[in-house]
Amino acid sequence: MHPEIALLNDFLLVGAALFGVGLIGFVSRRNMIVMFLSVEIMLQGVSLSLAAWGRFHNDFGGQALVLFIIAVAACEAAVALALILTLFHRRCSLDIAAWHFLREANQPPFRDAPLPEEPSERLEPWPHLPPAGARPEKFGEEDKYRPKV
Amino acid sequence: MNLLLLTTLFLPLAGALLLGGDRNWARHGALAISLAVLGIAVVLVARYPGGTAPFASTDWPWLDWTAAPIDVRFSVALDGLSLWLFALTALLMVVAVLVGWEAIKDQASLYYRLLMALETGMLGVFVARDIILFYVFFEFTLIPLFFLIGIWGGRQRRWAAMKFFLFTLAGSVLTFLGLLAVVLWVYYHPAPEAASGRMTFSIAELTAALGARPMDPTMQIWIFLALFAGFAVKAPLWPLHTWLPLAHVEAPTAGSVLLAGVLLKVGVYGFVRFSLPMLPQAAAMLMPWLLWISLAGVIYGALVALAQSDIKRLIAYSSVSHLGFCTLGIFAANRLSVAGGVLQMVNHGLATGGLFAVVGMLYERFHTREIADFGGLARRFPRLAFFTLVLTLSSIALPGLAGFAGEFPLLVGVFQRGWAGDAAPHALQLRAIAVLSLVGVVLGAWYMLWMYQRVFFGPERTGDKNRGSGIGDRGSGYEALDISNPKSQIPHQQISGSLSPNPDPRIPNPDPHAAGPHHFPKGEGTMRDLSPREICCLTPLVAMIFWIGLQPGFFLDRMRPTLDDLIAPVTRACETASDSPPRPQSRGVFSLSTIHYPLPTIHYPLSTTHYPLPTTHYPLSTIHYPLSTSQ
Amino acid sequence: MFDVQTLLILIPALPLAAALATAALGTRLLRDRSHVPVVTALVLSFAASVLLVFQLQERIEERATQPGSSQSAGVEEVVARWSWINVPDAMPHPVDGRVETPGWGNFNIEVSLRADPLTAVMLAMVTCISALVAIYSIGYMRGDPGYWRFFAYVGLFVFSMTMLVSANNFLLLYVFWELVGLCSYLLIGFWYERPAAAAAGKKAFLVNRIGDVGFALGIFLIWTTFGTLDFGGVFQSVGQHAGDWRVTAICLLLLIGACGKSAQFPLHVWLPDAMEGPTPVSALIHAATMVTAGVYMVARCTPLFAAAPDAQYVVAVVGGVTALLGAIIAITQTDLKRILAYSTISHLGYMFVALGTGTLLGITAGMFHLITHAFFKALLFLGAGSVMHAAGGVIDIRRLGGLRRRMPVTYWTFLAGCLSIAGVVPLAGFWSKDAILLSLHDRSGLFGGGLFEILYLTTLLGVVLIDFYMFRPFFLVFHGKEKIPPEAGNHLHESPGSMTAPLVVLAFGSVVVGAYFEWTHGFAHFLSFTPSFECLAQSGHTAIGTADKWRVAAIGSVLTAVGVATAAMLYLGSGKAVARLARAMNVFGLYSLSYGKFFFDPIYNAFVVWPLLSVARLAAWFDCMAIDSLVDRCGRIPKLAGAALRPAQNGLVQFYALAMVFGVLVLLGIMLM
Amino acid sequence: MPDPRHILTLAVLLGAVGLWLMLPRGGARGRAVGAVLGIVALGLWFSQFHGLGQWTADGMFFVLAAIAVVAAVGAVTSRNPVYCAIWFGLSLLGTAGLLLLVGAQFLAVATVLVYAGAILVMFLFVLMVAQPEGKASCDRMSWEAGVSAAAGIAMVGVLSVAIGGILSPSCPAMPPIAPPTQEELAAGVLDPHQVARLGDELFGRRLIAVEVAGTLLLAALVGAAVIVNQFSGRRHDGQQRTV
Repeated sequence: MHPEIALLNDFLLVGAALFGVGLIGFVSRRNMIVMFLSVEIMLQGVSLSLAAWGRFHNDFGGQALVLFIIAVAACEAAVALALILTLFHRRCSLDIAAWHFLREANQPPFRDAPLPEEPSERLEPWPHLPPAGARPEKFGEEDKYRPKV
Repeated sequence: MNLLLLTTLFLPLAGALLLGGDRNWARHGALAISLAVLGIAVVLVARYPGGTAPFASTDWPWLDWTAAPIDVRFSVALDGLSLWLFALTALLMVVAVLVGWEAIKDQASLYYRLLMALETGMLGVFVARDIILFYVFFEFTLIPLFFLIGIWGGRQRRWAAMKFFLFTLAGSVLTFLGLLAVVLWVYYHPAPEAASGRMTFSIAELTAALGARPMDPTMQIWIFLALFAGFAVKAPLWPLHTWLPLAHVEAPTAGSVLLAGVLLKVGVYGFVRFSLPMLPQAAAMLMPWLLWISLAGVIYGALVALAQSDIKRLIAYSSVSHLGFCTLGIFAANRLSVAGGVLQMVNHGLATGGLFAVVGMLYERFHTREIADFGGLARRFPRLAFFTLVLTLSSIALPGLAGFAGEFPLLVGVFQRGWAGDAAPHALQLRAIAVLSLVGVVLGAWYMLWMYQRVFFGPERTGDKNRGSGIGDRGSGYEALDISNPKSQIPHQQISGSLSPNPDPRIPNPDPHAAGPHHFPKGEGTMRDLSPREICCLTPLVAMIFWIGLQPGFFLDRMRPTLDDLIAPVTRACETASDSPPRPQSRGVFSLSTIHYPLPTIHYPLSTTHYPLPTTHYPLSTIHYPLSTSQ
Repeated sequence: MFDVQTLLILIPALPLAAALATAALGTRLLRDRSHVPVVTALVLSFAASVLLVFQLQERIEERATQPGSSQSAGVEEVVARWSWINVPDAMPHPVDGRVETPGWGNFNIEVSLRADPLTAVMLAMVTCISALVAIYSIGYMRGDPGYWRFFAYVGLFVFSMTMLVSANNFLLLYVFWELVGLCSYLLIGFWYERPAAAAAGKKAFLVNRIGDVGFALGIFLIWTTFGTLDFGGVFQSVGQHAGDWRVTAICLLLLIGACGKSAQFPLHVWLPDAMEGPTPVSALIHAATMVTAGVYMVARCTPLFAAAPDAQYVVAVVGGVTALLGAIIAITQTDLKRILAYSTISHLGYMFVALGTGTLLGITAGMFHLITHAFFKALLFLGAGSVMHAAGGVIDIRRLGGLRRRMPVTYWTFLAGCLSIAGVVPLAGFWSKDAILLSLHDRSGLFGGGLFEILYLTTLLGVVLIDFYMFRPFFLVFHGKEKIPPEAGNHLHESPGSMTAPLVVLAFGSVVVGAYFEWTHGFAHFLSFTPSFECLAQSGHTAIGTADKWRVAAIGSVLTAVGVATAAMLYLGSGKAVARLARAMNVFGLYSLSYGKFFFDPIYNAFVVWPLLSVARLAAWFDCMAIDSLVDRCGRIPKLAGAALRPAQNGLVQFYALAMVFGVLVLLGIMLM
Repeated sequence: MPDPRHILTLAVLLGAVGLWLMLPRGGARGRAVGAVLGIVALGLWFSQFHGLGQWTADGMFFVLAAIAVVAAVGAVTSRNPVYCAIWFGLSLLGTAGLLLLVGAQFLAVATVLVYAGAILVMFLFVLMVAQPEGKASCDRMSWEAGVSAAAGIAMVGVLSVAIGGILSPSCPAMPPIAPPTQEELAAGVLDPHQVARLGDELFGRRLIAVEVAGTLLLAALVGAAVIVNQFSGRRHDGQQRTV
């Protein structure tokens, strides 16, 4: 087995793995941002394969294409995240299933499986930043930072 | 001469494009154009030399790109078969324009432009000598009529227009396939001597080629069935006729006059022009079936007409019956019956066109079409009664009028086909058909006279809706047959379906007092007898009816040469069929064995035609994996 | 100037011209004088037809004086006007070796007329009766709003009847056959406001049309058998088709047509209803002219019937049955015009029986009876009309009585008619009835005489019944105590002159005509020269002995006397005897059967009209529910297909992604196979 | 030595189950077991790799590959979106390392710089902005975990079979392309001045593509600005709207 071909083989496999994992993430996760993140992972897988092929064919084309992938990923990230923000503001939730009403009239609505009750800690209010230019009130006892993000 | 023919085609088209402005200008323009076309038609008829050569023909290359072998030509001409239908169309056009003179008020200019477009389509269909041109005009007639019915129609106009359009279109698509199959077959099996490289679409050449080298019977049967689908829908043969009553009842008066007068003839014309000469063996083999269907149309149409309570629907079903007679004559395919069939088409156009005009006039006065609402009109409307009497008598084939001049030779021809000497392969069925066809004549007389009696005779109806008028004989206590059409009574929402017929609630009902109890006001202005306009609307029809009734020879002599050419192949096919030993008549009259079933030996007709396209094969399997070397 | 051809054209042309003139000018110009053109036309055409008879008579004498020409050569003249339809060799030549008539297969119909003794006799009768009826209806129809329309229709009718009688080919015969039916439809339904009249008109037309269907089928079969529709061509080539089943079929079909028109047994139901029309119409059309068209047609086609003996039997039987049926029903009817209608049906039955004998004697007897019947039946109808006219439209014999003194002319003329129809010796009825009885008696002697023996006896029974049912109304209406219906008002008086004059003329005719023809032997001799009767002349048979003649005449007169006596005894006396007789007859239901007119109308209604209407309603339902809904369901197929694919859009983004992944996997799988 | 295909399929199946267990399934336990299975699958899967010859290169490669894949799995399966982002960052580093291994130096740096630095940070910003009150239900559940896991891993399996099949010498369809020799590589992609060569390449033959990429970025910038401003007028109403 020629080392170059072995190298190509291994890199392609890793690329494929990344692509598969990204795919799983996109299809299964419900949070829009995480879904988008998994798309980015898939892109990484592809760029890895491209680099490997570029080397195999001894051609800079592969690398150039990876650069373009990065450019496209950047644009996409910008626009997609803006969209996700609007969707979030429209529904106040990042859950993709919130948009299931865009379905055919006679289809049954999407029902989530009942979640086991998370031990709900006390909700602390977020620190409230007064508008710029105004003297902050005296910090009260309850304005502590949230312990956990 | 050919210039005159072209003007008849393009003058109405110009009218359709230019007629605008207010109602008055539009209708007078339309009348002028239709009168001009009628004048030219009369000149053409007078100058027609007889014989089989096409008269006043024009032949321009139309769609013939140098590369493709297609040779579609704009070729129009008159011949024996289309001469009288052409003249009938011109005449009925004038009647149609006059009939809607007062009735059409909203969007009148659009109405008359659609009428003009319809006229071009109708005239074109009969004079087209090229398959594509025929099909273009065949479809072109649908569109204006769709709008005419859809906009100015009655209560269920949208559904009626939709159904009419889709029904006819579905049929005509199959017809187009059949015609194309014929063209392709002739292109790929050129007769030995006429091997012109171009794919000819002209009807004459195709008929000649098929005459020289006929198709094999199984293919003929398939193509015949394809053509049959379209033409059977247009000329309402029995099972495919359900669009007709609805379209007629809902169409405005002019629409139903033209629909009944001309458009029903296009189907039968198609049979005579395409099916019989080009596919003689198929016509000979399928003859008993075709005759049974036509006969079913005759008797079924008459029976259903007997049970109608709406005049227009009754006349619509009578058209089904009369067209059944025409096709009966055409499919019996001998000299007398075809001549009778074609003449009967013209007579039906005159008689039923006139009857629809009369119903329109009644509707203008009383805003109702229910027979039970009328009674004793003869006293106050003597002229209307006279005209209707002549039209009714012509449609029930009273001798001395046109109906008889067409029907009698037709029935003699059908009888002769069954009982004449040559033992046709399925003689028993043909003989039964010949005898049963006369039942249609009796039933025809029954429902027409019964309608005439209930509308024009009897005590003058005071508008009350009593439905107890006696049946047949004096007060036999038999409750009147007031089965009004169950469909129109069922609230439309129940009939769910893609063609759901619920009338558009937004559009107010055009004639508000149609539904309410009809008041038959005494002596009021509109209750006058026929106005001069209406008289000169009906007089040409009645005059033609008397002329054809007294002098049919004049019409038949001009038709005969062309008709002889058209049906010669079929008569030959019948003789050869009867020479071959008649198949053993297995059990029952309707033995299917008489037509050897084409299915098992079917080799798909198109497979024998290898397409002119370059053969690119795209088998997926041998694609090289994309990782192949890419420069 | 008056040669046969111009006369032949003149006779139908005059009434047509008059009818058209009346129709055109009736409403405005002529109004109450619109009878003038028609009456003058009819009188002129009557004169023309009398001239025609004399012309033919001269031609016969010329023929007789020329030695050598066979006596049987008939006299005929054919005038061809214009070709209606000409389709050369429309039919392939016969395959199974049947002989071909000359000019086989060209469907060449010309409007051509023929003049021969049979036509001349019919023309004379038709025009004479119609002229008298026209004159009569001037008085009868005075003041009717449709006055001009009545005379226009009568003119049209006489035109069609004269053309029918002189048509030279079967198709033309059929054309005017239906036109005559149309005129009867229009005239029966003349007072169209009355629903009964309109319904009767329609019923008459439809029953006639059913008969015409048989007639049309007969013509088609003639066409396919003989290859031509021209009388001459057909009758010449009948000889070669003697034994052929087709000729018998043709004859039976023609008989159906004749039954339809002449109201014979199966299709007679329309004639009594036709009495709804005005009485002159009943007199002209439903007594004398139109109903005899069937008899004329059978007489015209004698060569065909001669070639099919069993068809002749059927004709005779149908005639006999109808005669008996008509007579039995007429006995118990209460409406004078209905009695006369059933009497007409009965007498037509006698004519058919006479024609059925198939001998020259029988046929000439039939035609002779046709002529005499035309006279006295028209007379009786017009008499009834004048009674009706005077009594304000009442025609029910139970409400009239003792009008003898008030209406003397009508009384005496009606008496003359009754005597003539009963067949009292010197009057016309006797001679023609006697001729029929003689022909039947003679025919029963020949081959297959058994049937005719029975028919001879039934005819004798018929004779008795005729006298009874004619004198019953006569005595009730004119004799006994005076009963004036309220509708007549107080002034029941004799009809005006224009109505009584034709009565007198007809009375004179029905008295003299019979005797004149009988003694001069003119009628039978004149008729025998009709070309179509030649085939009968050859089958010459021994002349009838004078002894038989006297015996038959004696039997006839005795029975007549018996009939008249019973009628007088019963009806001149009190009504008790009549009631007892009626009860006696009703024991085995004969009375109700006869009074209910053998229940033909309800039977036809139940077995023909109602089933057809219900089939029609079923067809209408089937058309809407089955075929129409089938089409709508086809319209719904795209909708159903669409519904099948909708579930794919369930709103979950990840479902769509998964679908894409699955697609890619499938593609990869295929590529790697 | 069992047939490589069986190992591969076993690895794929174990990977699928592992991932299924690790995906957030509404509080279902088994994350640890999933992790273990994942590691075993990864090991089996790595056994299919053909080594690069020297053990140092192999070692480097396997470490980096492991980092990339495990981090990717971590990014996909972790509950808290912020942790996902951080795992993703780690995966990017792993990928950058692998790119370096292949010899694409500029790419490695570009990935770290642009991808990890810019895009990942933007993700974090968005996460911070679009943070629903309290524990969002969407993070604790996943949609059809089983099916998606199976589909994804099936995709990996099919791809690896394809790669294995094609690159193995036995594959007939593969045209015998001579892999580049070291000299060619040194003259080509692995040229010491490869970054300059890459620059020539980019602004030489692929100039148009670069310009287009530039405008694309501008368009994305403008687009994002417009989309975001669309709703800036409405104040964030703050109630918690349920699904």
